[in-house]
Amino acid sequence: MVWVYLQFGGGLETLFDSVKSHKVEIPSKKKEGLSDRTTVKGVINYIQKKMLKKNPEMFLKGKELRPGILVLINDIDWELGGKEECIVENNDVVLFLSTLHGG
Amino acid sequence: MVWVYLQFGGGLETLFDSVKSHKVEIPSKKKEGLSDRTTVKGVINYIQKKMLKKNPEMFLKGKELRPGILVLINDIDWELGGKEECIVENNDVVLFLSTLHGG
Amino acid sequence: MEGAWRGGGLDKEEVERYARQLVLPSFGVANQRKLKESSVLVVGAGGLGSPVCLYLAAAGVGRIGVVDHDHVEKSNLHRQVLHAEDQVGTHKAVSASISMHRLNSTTTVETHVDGFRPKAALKLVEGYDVVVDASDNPATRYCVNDACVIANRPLVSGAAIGTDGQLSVYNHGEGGPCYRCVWPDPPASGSCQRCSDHGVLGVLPGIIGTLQALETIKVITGIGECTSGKLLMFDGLCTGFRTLKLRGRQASCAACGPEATITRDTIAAYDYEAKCGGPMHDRGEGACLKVL
Amino acid sequence: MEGAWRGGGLDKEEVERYARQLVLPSFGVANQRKLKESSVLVVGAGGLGSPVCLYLAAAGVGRIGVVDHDHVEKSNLHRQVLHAEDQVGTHKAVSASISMHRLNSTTTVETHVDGFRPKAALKLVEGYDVVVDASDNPATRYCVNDACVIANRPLVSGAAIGTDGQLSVYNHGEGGPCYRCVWPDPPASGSCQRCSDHGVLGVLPGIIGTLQALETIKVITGIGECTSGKLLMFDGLCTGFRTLKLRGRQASCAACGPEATITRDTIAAYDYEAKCGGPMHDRGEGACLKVL
Ligand SMILES: [Zn+2]
Ligand SMILES: [Zn+2]
Repeated sequence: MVWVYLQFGGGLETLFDSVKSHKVEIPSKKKEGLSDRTTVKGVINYIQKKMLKKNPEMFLKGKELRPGILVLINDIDWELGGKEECIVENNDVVLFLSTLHGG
Repeated sequence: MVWVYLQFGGGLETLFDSVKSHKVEIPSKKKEGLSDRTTVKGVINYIQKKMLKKNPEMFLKGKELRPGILVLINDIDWELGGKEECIVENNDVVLFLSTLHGG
Repeated sequence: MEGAWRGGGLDKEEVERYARQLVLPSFGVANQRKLKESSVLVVGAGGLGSPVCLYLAAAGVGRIGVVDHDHVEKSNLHRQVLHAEDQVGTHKAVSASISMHRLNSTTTVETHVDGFRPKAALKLVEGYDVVVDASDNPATRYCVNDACVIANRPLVSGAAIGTDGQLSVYNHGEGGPCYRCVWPDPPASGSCQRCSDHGVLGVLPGIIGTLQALETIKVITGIGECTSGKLLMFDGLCTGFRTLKLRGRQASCAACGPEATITRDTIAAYDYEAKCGGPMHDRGEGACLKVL
Repeated sequence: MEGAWRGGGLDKEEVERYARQLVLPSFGVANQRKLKESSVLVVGAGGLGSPVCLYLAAAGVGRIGVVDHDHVEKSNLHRQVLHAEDQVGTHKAVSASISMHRLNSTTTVETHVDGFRPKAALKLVEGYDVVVDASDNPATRYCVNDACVIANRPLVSGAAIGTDGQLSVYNHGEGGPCYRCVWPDPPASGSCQRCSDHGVLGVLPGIIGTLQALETIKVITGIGECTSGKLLMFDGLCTGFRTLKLRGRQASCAACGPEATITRDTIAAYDYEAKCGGPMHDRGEGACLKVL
């Protein structure tokens, strides 16, 4: 199991009872000699199955993350670390962010 | 030896060539079973001996820190952790801060 | 019942003016009404006071008091956007009142033109619910703090100089420290008063002042979590903010401790200028000109 | 030599007005002069545009262009402190120009009253050194970005809604991404346009707008390090700022990539409203009123 902080911003929090930060335990497969870990793909899968109650089309496109949502692992853009395959370990912070446009 | 980040703010940086953050190596005594460490007292002593070139009276009163300067270890007020006796370990951030009054 | 209109204590014009705040789930009618029924004292109508006055009047605070003792100078205008060229020479509190009235005529503005002085401090502070320290010198900062502690008023404090800023809410909430708890000792007189230290990038007090307005709104309404027991530090050169965790209320504090020496009886005669780092006004701007 | 006065290219009146910035070691005469010789286009004279216009004019930017298409409404005044009650009904760009002129008559203000449209976008942007996105809808944000990329202008982008804010400098510096690199896909049309999402605490755009003014000054002068390749995220409820590290310029980007489809030739005809999340104006305020 991996304990991670899931955070939602830029309006996405409205899909999760307007709570911006969630501490959750995500199942993972233990591998010999490695600490418990999952990937962003695993995180998205977990959100789909356990957390997303209404308007899933605002977060997902099929089984994938809806285009236009930025993902940051420990405040770093997932593009810099392998996108869906980014490793997520205990205490990591995964932030899903939408762009704001109000002014 | 302990590697720490020494930071100065609120105008105190002017005493250190206007550089706000310094990474320095401070001598420490190795104790059995404990990681390398020093105290804020040791840090102030190091600053006095190695870094403070001019206007020491703006930073020190005798051998002690001048009253009115706030010390934060990893962004937490030293009053919450034992003042001069606060433990400082590798990679800790020690911030010396003066109050600003401009408006 | 009169007033039982669906505007919830707001009249039709107020509903129109504040519509965008009323539709905000985390704000709404109840909080708008709290703003309307509240009063704020802003100490200093300068760089910090400018955005504080503008945004609090705009937001719908019912009554705003402005304290200053100075007149608008041209050298103020690079950062004191509350004033304007045609207000140069006008008393700053009066100028502030004119500008706030143009923006929101439903806010009552009271001007206090003699500056913030120990003799009148307590009475002034007791006339308002929340106090904003937008002053520019340590002596005033200590005096404002002590009056707030004695009168039991929350103090929204901001400061900006050069490209740096600081923000904190003092004397507020369960065990929150006062300014003197955190800074018991004033800066050495004269040590920080050099002219070169007095420069300020004009937009810096704008950033800190808007944050002070936000904290004031949060203190009044109770929404969110305000910066009490914490200090927000801003480095404008890298646009970096950092939140520091401060000590709680100190038993040894001369203002808020059990054996406080600065009290309702002693504050009027307390010599802030001698004990808290210099004069209660910042005449730096004229001096700076001479150096150039 | 003419102009070899000790003011370093500034006249006596400018030295007086900007004294506090001139004495600042990290700023000084050379940077004040850069501001004077620079020009900035502000897209939107609303909640974000208000502090941007005020602080850039105050700071001494030589020429400021303001784009808007709307008139001042009373429901704007809770956050758009650039305007005033007696300016309700006036075109926003004109109102902005009046207010900036009152604050600093030495700044040249140019008004663009037809809003930001794809047809005129490129020419508009090419007339200025730096562009500030202070608009209120995704279609305009993409159009402003694309024009900045084509014209090679840095873009200081801010946004605020509810109690949240975002800030970044796009299309600037070595490998810094453009808006489209980071947000290649516009929000699903209609999905974020609900009225309840459109509320905003008035001071929020004040905070983000003052930060945009700071970033603009840093882009113009080169002092410090601006928020390029990074996104500053603000949560007003806890007064918390967080700096996120963004990707660099993307080869796949439709605006700045080697195979860009949005170019000097295609931008005028690009259908931003259809492809980038709805109309190029935010008529939410009227709609909000109806919901109450
Ligand atoms: Zn105290
Ligand atoms: Zn791009």
